[in-house]
Amino acid sequence: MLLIYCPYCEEERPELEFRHAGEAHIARPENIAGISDEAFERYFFIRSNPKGIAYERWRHIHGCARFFNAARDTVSDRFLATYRTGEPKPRLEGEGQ
Amino acid sequence: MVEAARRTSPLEGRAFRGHGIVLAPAAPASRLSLRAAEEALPALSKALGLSLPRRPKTSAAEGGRAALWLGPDEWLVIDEQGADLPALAAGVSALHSAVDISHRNTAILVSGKRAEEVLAAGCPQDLCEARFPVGAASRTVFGKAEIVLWRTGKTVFRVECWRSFSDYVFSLLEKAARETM
Amino acid sequence: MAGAFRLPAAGRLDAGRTLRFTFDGVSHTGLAGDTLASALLANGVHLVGRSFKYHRPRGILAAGAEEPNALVGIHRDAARRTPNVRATVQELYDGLNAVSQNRWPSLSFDVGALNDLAAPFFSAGFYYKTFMWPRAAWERLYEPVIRRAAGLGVAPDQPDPDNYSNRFAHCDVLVVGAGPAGLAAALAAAEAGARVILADEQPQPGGSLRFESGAVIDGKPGWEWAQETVARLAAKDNVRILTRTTGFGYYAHNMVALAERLTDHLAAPDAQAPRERLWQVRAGRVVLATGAIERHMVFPGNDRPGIMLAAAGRTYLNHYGVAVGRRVAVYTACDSAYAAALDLKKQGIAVPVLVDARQAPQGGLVEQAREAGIEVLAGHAVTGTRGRLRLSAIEVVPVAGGPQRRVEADALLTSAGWTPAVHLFSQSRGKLAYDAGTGRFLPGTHAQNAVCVGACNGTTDLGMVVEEALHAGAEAAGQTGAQARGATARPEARSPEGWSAGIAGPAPGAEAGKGGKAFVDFQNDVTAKDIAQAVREGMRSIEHVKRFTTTGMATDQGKTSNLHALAIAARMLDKPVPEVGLTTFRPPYTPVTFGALVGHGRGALFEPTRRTPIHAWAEAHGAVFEDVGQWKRAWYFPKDGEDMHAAVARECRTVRQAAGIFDASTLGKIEVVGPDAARFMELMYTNPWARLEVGRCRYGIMLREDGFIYDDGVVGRLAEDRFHVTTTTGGAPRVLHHMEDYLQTEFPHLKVWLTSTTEQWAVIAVQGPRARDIVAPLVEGVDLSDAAMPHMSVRTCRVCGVPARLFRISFTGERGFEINVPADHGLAVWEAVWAQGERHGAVAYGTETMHVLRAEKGFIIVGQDTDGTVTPDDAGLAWAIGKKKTDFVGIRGLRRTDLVAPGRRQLIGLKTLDPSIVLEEGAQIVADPNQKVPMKMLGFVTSAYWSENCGHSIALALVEDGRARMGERLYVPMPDGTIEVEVTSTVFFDEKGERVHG
Amino acid sequence: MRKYSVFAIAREALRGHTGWPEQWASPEPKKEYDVIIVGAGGHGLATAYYLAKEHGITNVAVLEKGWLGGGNTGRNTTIIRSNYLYDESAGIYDHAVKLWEGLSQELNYNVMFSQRGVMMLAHNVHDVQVFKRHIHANRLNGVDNVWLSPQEAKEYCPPLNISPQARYPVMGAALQRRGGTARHDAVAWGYARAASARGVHIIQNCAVTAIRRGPDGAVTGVETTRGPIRARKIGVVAAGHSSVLMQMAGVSVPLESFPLQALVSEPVKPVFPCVVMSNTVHAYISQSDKGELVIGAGTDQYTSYAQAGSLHIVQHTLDAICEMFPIFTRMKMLRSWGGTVDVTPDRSPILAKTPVKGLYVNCGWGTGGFKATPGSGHVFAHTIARDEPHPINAPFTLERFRTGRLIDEAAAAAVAH
Repeated sequence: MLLIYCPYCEEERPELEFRHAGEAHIARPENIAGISDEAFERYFFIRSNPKGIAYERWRHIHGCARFFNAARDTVSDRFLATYRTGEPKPRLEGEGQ
Repeated sequence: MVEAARRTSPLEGRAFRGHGIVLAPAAPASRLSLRAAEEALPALSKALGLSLPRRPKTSAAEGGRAALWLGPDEWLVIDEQGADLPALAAGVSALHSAVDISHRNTAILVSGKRAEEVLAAGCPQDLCEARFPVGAASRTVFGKAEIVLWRTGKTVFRVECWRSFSDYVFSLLEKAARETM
Repeated sequence: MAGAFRLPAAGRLDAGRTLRFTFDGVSHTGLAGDTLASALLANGVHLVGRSFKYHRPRGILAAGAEEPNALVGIHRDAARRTPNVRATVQELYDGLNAVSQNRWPSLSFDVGALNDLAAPFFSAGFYYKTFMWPRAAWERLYEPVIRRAAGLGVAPDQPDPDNYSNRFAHCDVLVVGAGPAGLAAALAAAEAGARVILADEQPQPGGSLRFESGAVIDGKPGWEWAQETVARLAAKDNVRILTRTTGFGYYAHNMVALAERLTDHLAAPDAQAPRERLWQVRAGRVVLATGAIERHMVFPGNDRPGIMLAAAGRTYLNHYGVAVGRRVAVYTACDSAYAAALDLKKQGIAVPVLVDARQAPQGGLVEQAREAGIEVLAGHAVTGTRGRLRLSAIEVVPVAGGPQRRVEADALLTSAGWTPAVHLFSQSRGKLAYDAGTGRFLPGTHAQNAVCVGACNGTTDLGMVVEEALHAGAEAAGQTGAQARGATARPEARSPEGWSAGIAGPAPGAEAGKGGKAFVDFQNDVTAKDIAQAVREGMRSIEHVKRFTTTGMATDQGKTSNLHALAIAARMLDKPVPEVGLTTFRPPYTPVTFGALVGHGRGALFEPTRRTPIHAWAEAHGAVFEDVGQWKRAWYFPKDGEDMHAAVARECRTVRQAAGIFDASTLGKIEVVGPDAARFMELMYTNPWARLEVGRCRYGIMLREDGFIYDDGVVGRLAEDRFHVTTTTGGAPRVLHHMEDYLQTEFPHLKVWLTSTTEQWAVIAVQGPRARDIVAPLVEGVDLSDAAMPHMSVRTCRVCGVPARLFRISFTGERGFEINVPADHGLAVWEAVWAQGERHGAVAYGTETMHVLRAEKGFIIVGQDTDGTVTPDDAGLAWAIGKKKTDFVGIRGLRRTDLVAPGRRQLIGLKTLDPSIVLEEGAQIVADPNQKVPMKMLGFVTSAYWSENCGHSIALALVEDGRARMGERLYVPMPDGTIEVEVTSTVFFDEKGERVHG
Repeated sequence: MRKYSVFAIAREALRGHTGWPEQWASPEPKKEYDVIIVGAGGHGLATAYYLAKEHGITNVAVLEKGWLGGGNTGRNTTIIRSNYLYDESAGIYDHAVKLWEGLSQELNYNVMFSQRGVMMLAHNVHDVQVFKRHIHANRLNGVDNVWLSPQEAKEYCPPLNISPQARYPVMGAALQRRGGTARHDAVAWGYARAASARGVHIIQNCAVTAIRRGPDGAVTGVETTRGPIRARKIGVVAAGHSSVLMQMAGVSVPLESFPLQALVSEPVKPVFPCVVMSNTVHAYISQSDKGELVIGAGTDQYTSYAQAGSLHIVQHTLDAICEMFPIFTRMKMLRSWGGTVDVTPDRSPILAKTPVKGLYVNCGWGTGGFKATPGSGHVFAHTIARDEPHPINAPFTLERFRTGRLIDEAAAAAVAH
């Protein structure tokens, strides 16, 4: 069970209060009705699934109920940062390794 | 004209008293799910007669009324006297959402020197006084149910949950309470 | 005297507190504080089990959790039978009843031991190479025989009546292991003011001080210091001491799982008391003080009962006061076994010989042994043992070669050295480092906030152990910013013993003896030769060796054997040990009872059972319930003697003839509030919402972004800025989550909030021609006429004197109302409605009737008539898509190539040509019933019922190009014959839809 | 390849089993092969075997970053069945079952395929509808799957609790008698031995670090931790690591990798005769030849390559096991472990050519790849050898996510395994 820092509750809480919500920073296209099949596939299906630092969404569903973003190393499961929805990706040390 | 329908609480008749622990259903109360942005807080605080808390995991209480911070734009307002909370909020023109949830939730009072330990049977948060002091309030989980936990005294907690989960929550509390540590 | 081998002057148990127990039906006497193993040994019983493969007689090897051999069944009563209990861990209680396992007919005469004679055939992995001919014989003959021979104990055959428990716990410093290192660390951390949890698997903390007779800490004998320290810690309010508690799993983010055993040591446990408790501890810093595990010597015949680990023999002596034999030989490759020999000698037990594999052992203990008159044979090997069910003699030869000597002995203590117990460290994903000098894997790089101290860290000198632990405890507390409380103890410690040195793999000079099999893994009967064979067959990774030979995979998980196996493989491959690899350690450290992991989650607490406010009434009126998600819903209300079919037929008939009352409280409800509420609804549902008038309702369809139907429900507009949304019963939580997801991350600019009101309202549906008559007397302040309150409208009012939301809606096609009242009033309002209903001939109906009535009208149930691959158009609901809308969730997904291609399955109705036949839901539909298998299937039946109101069966189905097939004849091939059907409209009753308007 | 038989064992017994040859060779990698298979799990080894046997392509290297069979092949709960809903799925899984039925003889290696039956429990009306849909579709597809009443289910599996008082009472079950289990390691070893005997090079401790492409975009080989190796055809069969490898060739795939856990109990005498799965309470269980109860847990909610999961996932599974089989509460968990499973949006695999010439991918098996091993290897070998899919794997394309022609077993059935 992970321990996750909720950027809204401003403290670490047990994973049981959270729900993972997939890859982060995939914005729904503005003109979604007009995009190509390929663009829709990229938006809805293709995932980077990195072995290393993943940017992902969580929801503190049994806490403050907010969605937020996290950067986590998928090899160690260590969180490098969590930040509020709408904020840009944080600059992380060691990224790209 | 018919007579007003009677109330039946989901935990009617349930109670447990054990070594260092008492479990009891709380009396019916009125409750509001209040959602609002920062700008509306002064007006809403005024209307409700208490200062809506802005810090995570805190609450504000005034008389028999309390507001529990649940999220950055969400409060659970509880009035033990059964005041018409939606009516109070309706007078506020600042942008907000007030939804009556008096009957959605029910509450269990967990008290006694073992309260913290009994709650730890299902709640994964750190409930020691340093981390969860008197007045602290948080939505969290208890076993396989969601609850709102509010510490109203050194050894007193109020557990709010949706009514259909109350049987489970009470039963799990009772199971834990029956164990001597 | 509790047992002939109990020594009056030795041990710490109270000779006055005797307990009776039985083993295989034979009664014995032990003492309070005994384990089953120590009590058996006190009575001279060494033979306690049979091995897995060869059924060889086996004795007790260890004195703790690492025991591979001495597994027994403990039978408390018929329902409390626990297989595979380690006798070395099971505490004795009065009346304990233990039985041996894996033998027939008896432990001393086991037919399975014939396997031992056929052992040359049963080499490692032999089963992969045979049992293949004839093909059918594997399942019919070979596999059943193998299965019967395998397995150890017998699983219980009755449900377990015991309780289990769970606690979450948090601390600044968790100390795992309460030997000298753990106690010192806990003491330092506690005195520095940290919140400390100290866990130890033994009933009494002390660890190695149980046997280490020469240890002195703080000027006191080690054991005495340990007990004083425990008392000192227990008196502090910032310390929790958990004994009989094994730290078995180290998980991510410093969560450590502990299993506490609460009643297995009691003769008559309290019925309420949990048998075991799981602790899920989240620690700031973890101090691992898990000690080390002694390895046995690998030499021919090393498995005879009477041969055990040196420290085990010493524990039985010094702690339990039991002599493991009258003439006890010792075979070692390290110093610590000398201390065992000395302790035995001091108690007057003959030590005929001490065989040391090393050529020239030196040091204080070696000298002391010689001075004590023990014959030390350095540079010698034990090459064989004698005795059938118990050791009688050993054969000793010089490593360099020379004459064999036979030494009579009824017990042999062996020690090949100590393996640091790095299991939890490794589980924490820490990296192990191989210390070639001492041949040990030691904690290397930490991956979590933890520190290792004492023997598990490779520290072997007691003085250094305590010093290192004190430092680690204080530092751990310091990390958490704790404030010091009370005096700080700095005890000094010393012990004459060293735990360093040792060997891995077969003992020198003992490799090729003819004295029998040299076991590496006792329980799984893996010998040194098996490991060598695996390597010869190409198994180069230790993982392959393990899996091929099964070494290290028995219930002890190779605690005493893994390093031996690794060393043998490394030698064969001529590679350094770390290059062959070390198996990653996975939880649990020792086996954990399922019950402990389940905790409270059994029976009624397995999962919440959700009941509506009206449940009690339904129960009292004979309802049969069905599970829908976590809810119990009234399924149908049989009257005396009615079966389901009759009850449902009656309910269906009555609703359309008079009226029916239905508990719809479980429907999901979400209040959507805010100035942008309508804009939000436009995005979440396919339908248009902006122009829906206040007081009116609309049926809404929600899609996933991929264009498939996700949920549906009726939505009422209560005000310009307020919608009352309903969802399916099962869909309520995920719909709210889905809405919040879009609101918070894609449309955060919208001023709208969502609140679940599912449980705020009890919902009573009144449906049928008499619905208005039933409802009217209870409603205040609303004109219920069709003109004033037409179908698909909603009013806020009072019903039975309480605030209500009254919907004029229908899922039956009849005139219908749904009364929403605050849930605590639900039961009383239901009773009032029921009283009115009875006057008008109404019935209470359940979900089955609801399903039939809606199917008669062709209304879909999401999840039954749709399955996650159905678009609105497939379901015949294209009309519900706002044609002018430029955006809603799913708008693009809907337009993908395959979703608009011809040949999609569309929802249609089916009538069976024989009207009395009801199709089976899930039955497949074909155009040609005579084609060969595999058949081309056109679709399948999604819903099928007997329609009492139509007088024939009805069905809905998803069929390829279904809407173009109206009137077509299709076929439903069933195992017992083909059913002919005709494709029809989905509406079977009141096709013009007039009844709903009254 | 020296034949295994009872006579061979008897002969070896006389000389202390010192004469067994290596089961597979461990050669140094050559500079070039006709085909490189990345990943020496069951699927990869089977692919290499069938390339050699069915297509005569023996100049093949199987590259493995660790030890062969050490990924999901050696970490799964060994369930084999083919009672899938869609024609496409039934096609590939039943193709596999048919190969399983003769596999021990084919490979001359006892993979202990045991058709003990796989029983899937229905706990509510919805389950009943879904399972019956499967049963009828399977029957018309020629795949065995029958409906059992609760009593029949109990007869088939005596430890099952069919009390109507259970939290989720058993309303019936779907039974595939041809389903069962096999010995996972033996599958990897058997294929490795048979492939090696036909000249395939199995190269362990050899991680692929890059996929090289020529000026025309086609693959030209790989970089590895043991040097560069050339090949015109590369098949990626890397399960949880497929995303990482495909990225090396610049191909994005619709995959996410999740931790999946499993556990075994201590061994006991035979008590559990078949395989039982329940999706409603989420658990699956069988008993191994050794006597251990083999129990599959769910995936963690987050993506991870850590091959480790959370305790609460195991707890939920055991909750369900003890609810269905209350006699097992006193049993003990002996070992638990994690794997990394690659999951596609429709929970069906991708077995296909890719947009890159010479690059083929076999991935996305999620939690259920073991059962498909022989069938998957067989048709993937065909795809690589002929540069076109076998009719059985033709539907399992990468393009289906663009067109929407999904094979959505999860959506259609809420059945994952």
